[in-house]
Amino acid sequence: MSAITGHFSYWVTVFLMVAGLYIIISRTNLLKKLIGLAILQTSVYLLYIAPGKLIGGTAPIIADGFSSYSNPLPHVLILTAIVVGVATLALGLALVVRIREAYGTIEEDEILGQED
Amino acid sequence: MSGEHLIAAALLVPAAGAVLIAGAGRWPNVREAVTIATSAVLFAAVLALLPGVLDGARPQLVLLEMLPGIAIGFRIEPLGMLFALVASGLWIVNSVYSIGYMRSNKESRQTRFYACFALALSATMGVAMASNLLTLFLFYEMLTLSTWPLVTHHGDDKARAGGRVYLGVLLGTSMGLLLPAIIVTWALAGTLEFAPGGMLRDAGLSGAALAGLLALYVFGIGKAALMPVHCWLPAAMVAPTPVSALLHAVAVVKAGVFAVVKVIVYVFGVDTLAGAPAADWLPFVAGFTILAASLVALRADNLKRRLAYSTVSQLSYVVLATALLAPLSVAAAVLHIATHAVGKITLFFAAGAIYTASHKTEVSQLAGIGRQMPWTMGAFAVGALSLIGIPPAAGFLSKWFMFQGAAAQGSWAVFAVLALSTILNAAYFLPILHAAFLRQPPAGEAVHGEAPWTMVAAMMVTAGATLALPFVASVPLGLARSVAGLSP
Amino acid sequence: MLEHLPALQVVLPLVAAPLIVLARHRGFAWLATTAVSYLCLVIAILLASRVMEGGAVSYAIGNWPPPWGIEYRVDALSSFVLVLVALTASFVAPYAHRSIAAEVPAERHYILYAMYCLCLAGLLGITITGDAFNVFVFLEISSLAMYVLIALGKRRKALVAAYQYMLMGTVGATFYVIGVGLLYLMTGTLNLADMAERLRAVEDVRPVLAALAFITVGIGLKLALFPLHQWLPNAYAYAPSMVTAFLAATATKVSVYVLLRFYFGVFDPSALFERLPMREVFIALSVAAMLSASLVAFYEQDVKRLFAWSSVAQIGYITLGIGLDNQASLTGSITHLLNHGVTKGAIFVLLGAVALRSGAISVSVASLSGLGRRMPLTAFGLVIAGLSLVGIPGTAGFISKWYLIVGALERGMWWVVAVIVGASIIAVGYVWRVVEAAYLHPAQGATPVRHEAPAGMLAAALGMVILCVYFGIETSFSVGAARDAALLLLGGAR
Amino acid sequence: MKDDIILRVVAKLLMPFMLVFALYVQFHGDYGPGGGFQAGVIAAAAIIFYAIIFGLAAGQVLAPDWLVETMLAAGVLLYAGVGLAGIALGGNYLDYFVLDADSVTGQHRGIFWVEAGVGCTVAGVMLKLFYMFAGRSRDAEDA
Repeated sequence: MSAITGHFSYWVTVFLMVAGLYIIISRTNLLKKLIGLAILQTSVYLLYIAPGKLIGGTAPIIADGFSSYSNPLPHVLILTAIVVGVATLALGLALVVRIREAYGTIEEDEILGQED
Repeated sequence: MSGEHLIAAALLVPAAGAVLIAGAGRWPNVREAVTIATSAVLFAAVLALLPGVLDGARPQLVLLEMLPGIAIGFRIEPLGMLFALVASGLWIVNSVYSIGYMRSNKESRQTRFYACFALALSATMGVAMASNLLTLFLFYEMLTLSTWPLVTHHGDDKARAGGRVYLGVLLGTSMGLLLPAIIVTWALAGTLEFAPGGMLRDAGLSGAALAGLLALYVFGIGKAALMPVHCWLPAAMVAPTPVSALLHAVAVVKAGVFAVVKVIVYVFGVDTLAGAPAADWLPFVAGFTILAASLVALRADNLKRRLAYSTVSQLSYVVLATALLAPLSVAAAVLHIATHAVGKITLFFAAGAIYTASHKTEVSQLAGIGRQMPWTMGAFAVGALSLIGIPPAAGFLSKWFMFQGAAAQGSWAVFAVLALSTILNAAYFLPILHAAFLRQPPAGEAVHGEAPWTMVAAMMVTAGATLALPFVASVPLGLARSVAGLSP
Repeated sequence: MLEHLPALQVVLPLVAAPLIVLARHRGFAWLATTAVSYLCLVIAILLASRVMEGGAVSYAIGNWPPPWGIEYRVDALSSFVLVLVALTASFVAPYAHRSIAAEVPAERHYILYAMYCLCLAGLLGITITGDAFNVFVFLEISSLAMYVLIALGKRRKALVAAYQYMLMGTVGATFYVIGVGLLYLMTGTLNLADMAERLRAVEDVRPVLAALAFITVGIGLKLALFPLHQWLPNAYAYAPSMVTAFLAATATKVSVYVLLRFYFGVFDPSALFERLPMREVFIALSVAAMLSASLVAFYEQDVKRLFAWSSVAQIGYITLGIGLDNQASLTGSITHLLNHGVTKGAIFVLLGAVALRSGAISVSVASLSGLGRRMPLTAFGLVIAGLSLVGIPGTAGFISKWYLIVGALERGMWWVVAVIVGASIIAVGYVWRVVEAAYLHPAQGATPVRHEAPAGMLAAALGMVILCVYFGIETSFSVGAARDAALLLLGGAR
Repeated sequence: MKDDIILRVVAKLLMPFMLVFALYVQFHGDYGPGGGFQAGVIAAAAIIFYAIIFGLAAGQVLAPDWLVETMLAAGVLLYAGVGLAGIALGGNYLDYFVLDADSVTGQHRGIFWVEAGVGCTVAGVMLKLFYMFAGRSRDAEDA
């Protein structure tokens, strides 16, 4: 397998990771930064889930006729990570709403430009 | 009471005094009575330790371990005994003087003043009695910090600036140079306990390494006011005069030279330093400080500033004599701690009395003042003569031994520095006496008379002590000789 | 019951949070928080004494033995950090009552206390767990709670500070979890001890190196390692006083703990520091932090920001000890976790009292004038804690600095010694600006009236100040435990 | 959207089924796909759906704010309580084996209650989030 197709999921992971980080760093809009954050976190989900899957493997329930199972642990971990991600996003959005109420804008440079 | 209890008392009595003083702030008379009682009790405690120490006992007290292997410990040896005796004894006199000074000048924040003073004395006792470098360092820094409120007492811009220099130089040198030096010593010797013969005796350091470490110590102990780390002392003169008198002529500066002597004798060991050419540079620095400070004093018109630079130069006598590394000169250095103390405190008392009575601060204003304040200027004359080294005043005694030590070592350069500086001493003190007693006061001078009686009395006591010291020299001399390893 | 202490350590504050939400009552919220904080301290001390007597304590959650289940593991290092967190909490909680009443609208109090309990649970959880992913979960629990706590600050800038902290913190946590993911892919385990063993057998080191990089940057963000510290000053400055005190004393310290765990417990420290340039990197970053942040602090006008910058510098001291990587320096680092935690906690608690009495929205250096007259005990406490920050002998800060200097000398790095003392001297500068303002500048306006902080607050504040001195003189616990922990880390054992 | 008759009727019809489906997912969780997370979200979605159609006020009559917060806290408490029950019955924290004499039944019992707690909390959180954002009027925002 070539370096590209054989590591396909990793390439996607890396792309999402870098794209997310880039958005966080380059955008001044607080909402867009949150979107970047969400994309960054999504890359983690993929990083964990993809290697856990065995091609041809089934859910890890012992039954006759099945010998290869996918690893369930990454799913459990990522379920937790997703919950954490949702909580972070919700909190971030709540903060953005309140920032907008307090400052009248969600552009970072405009906010930092305002005096106290 | 055993030695242990007495040591604890010497440390705790002034600290407890400080608390009581702070509590009694509302009643000035009670507060000042507490100050004097505290100082008397402290002196009694220190005095009670003296006979044992003279007989060769070395009482000690070990508190908890501050770092694994390094305890906060106290041990009284002759050098510390002498220092503690001088500081606590003069505190009584100074307290009496302070009452007159602070009340007649209507100083504010007197409670803070007395409380910090007591705290500073507690720290001084800690320095004097410390049995290891870490304890010494602990109380050394405590002394710096507890005297800062005294230096900045007036709270104006000048006081703030002086306070910044004071703290900056003293903390900067101690943390920047002294602390690394202590840690290096700990790493090399594996102990910080002061040991006769020196804790670095067996460390096997090269001459250059020893010289470097010695430099860290000598300049790290900023309180010894060796040039170029002397500038805090003139800056500290913004303090009220009793502070300059007791702390910046006796306790703080003497803690500095005391620490230097301790380091040379007990950390390096006189023989270690003499064996390797490690301390050869020190006499030059000390000699330079003596002469340069004297020259500055010569040009200073402000009386307290002149006295401060005189102190800088006198402190370097102690360092110079110790750096000669001859037993006789070390004894002279120790003795000088005592003799300079009584002389210089008298001079500061007089300067404060002049300020209180006439509000004069400059030397050029002093023409004819001896006619209005004969007692004050008489005391001033005694102190000045002592510092110049004219018998029978006390300064003569230590200077004599210093000359002897220099001659015995064949250090003619040191001999010459001592001689030259004596002339300079005379040159900056005698014109004051001349102006005070022999010149006419300017026309239309207000009549102000003497300062309050408590101040005059205090001055008389210290002047008397200056004159009497040579006649009761057996105690300080005995202590000094046993520090230097000579038979008492 | 005693064998369940490791679980109870985390569960107690975790249960307290929903109870507080259910009760929705200010007084109950405060009482529950305080009670839980004290209980946590008792548990932490019991655990520490058990570790000192009988070595590490292991607890299998759900009775699933490690490495399959989640293991709670208390050893010399984690018990030390547990004590630090619980100790801070038990000083901050009783103090919070008045401070919060003045700074946060009453209807939000129960949220604040619930979040505080969650944060406490998270921090204790990070410290106690032996599972890499569990660390992430607790990290996020504590961080999310912390963002909310910061956003409750009085000024609108608190919202922006919380947002920035959230952004950086989440990136940090995500990086951490990426690093853990890579390690999991290489070893197939999440148990830290098991991971360390299996890593020894890993042939392909490139993913491990990537994991190291991700974890270092991720945790570096959380602990405000020098160029990653941008969130810290604002977060400290605009959070409610009680939150600042708690945050400053614990959050970054716990992150340092995670870093120590990974560097010395999971990766191979000898490879890390000998074959990779980690020593140079850490020393360079720490030195930069110590000098630059101290200088910024020196010129800062807002007192809370001043001490926040000082925290960045002090974290530099801690990471310096990691970079020097010998027993003395690690002892210094670990001791400094506690010593700096107590010191900074004391300072921010006292500043909270000052803010309460001045009623102003922020405390500038100039507004401290006359503090020595208005609030003598508070001002005196600030002086003592400031001295501890500088590292004057007789205070806690001195002890850790001593070990750091010894560590630098053992490496023969004289210039590092110079930097340590140089940064301390700058610290004298910024501490003294505060002291001068408090004592030497005449009060503005009318003659100052003595108006000390409420007794409860003052007691908590002075308690922490006393600890600053206590840990400077009696060091058998702080240095003793830190030395055990350093030995443990360097011995390669867990 | 209150005025759209189709939406109103469909919403009223769908609501019970959504809630029942949530319960199904909840209780079927230990045998098939499902569990507290999904069930909580579905249940919350039903209420949110209702609130979108009939207005926030109507939704909050159905699930008032205090109830939402209580659910949120009670779920966590339930979870933690199961863990503590493990200790009380002589096992470790979150030890399901000891919840019944038969360890397999014990596992079932533990999972059941834990999932109930999770579902409760997730539904609470979802509703809380919805109320938090939906409760802000545009005027306040622009002020």
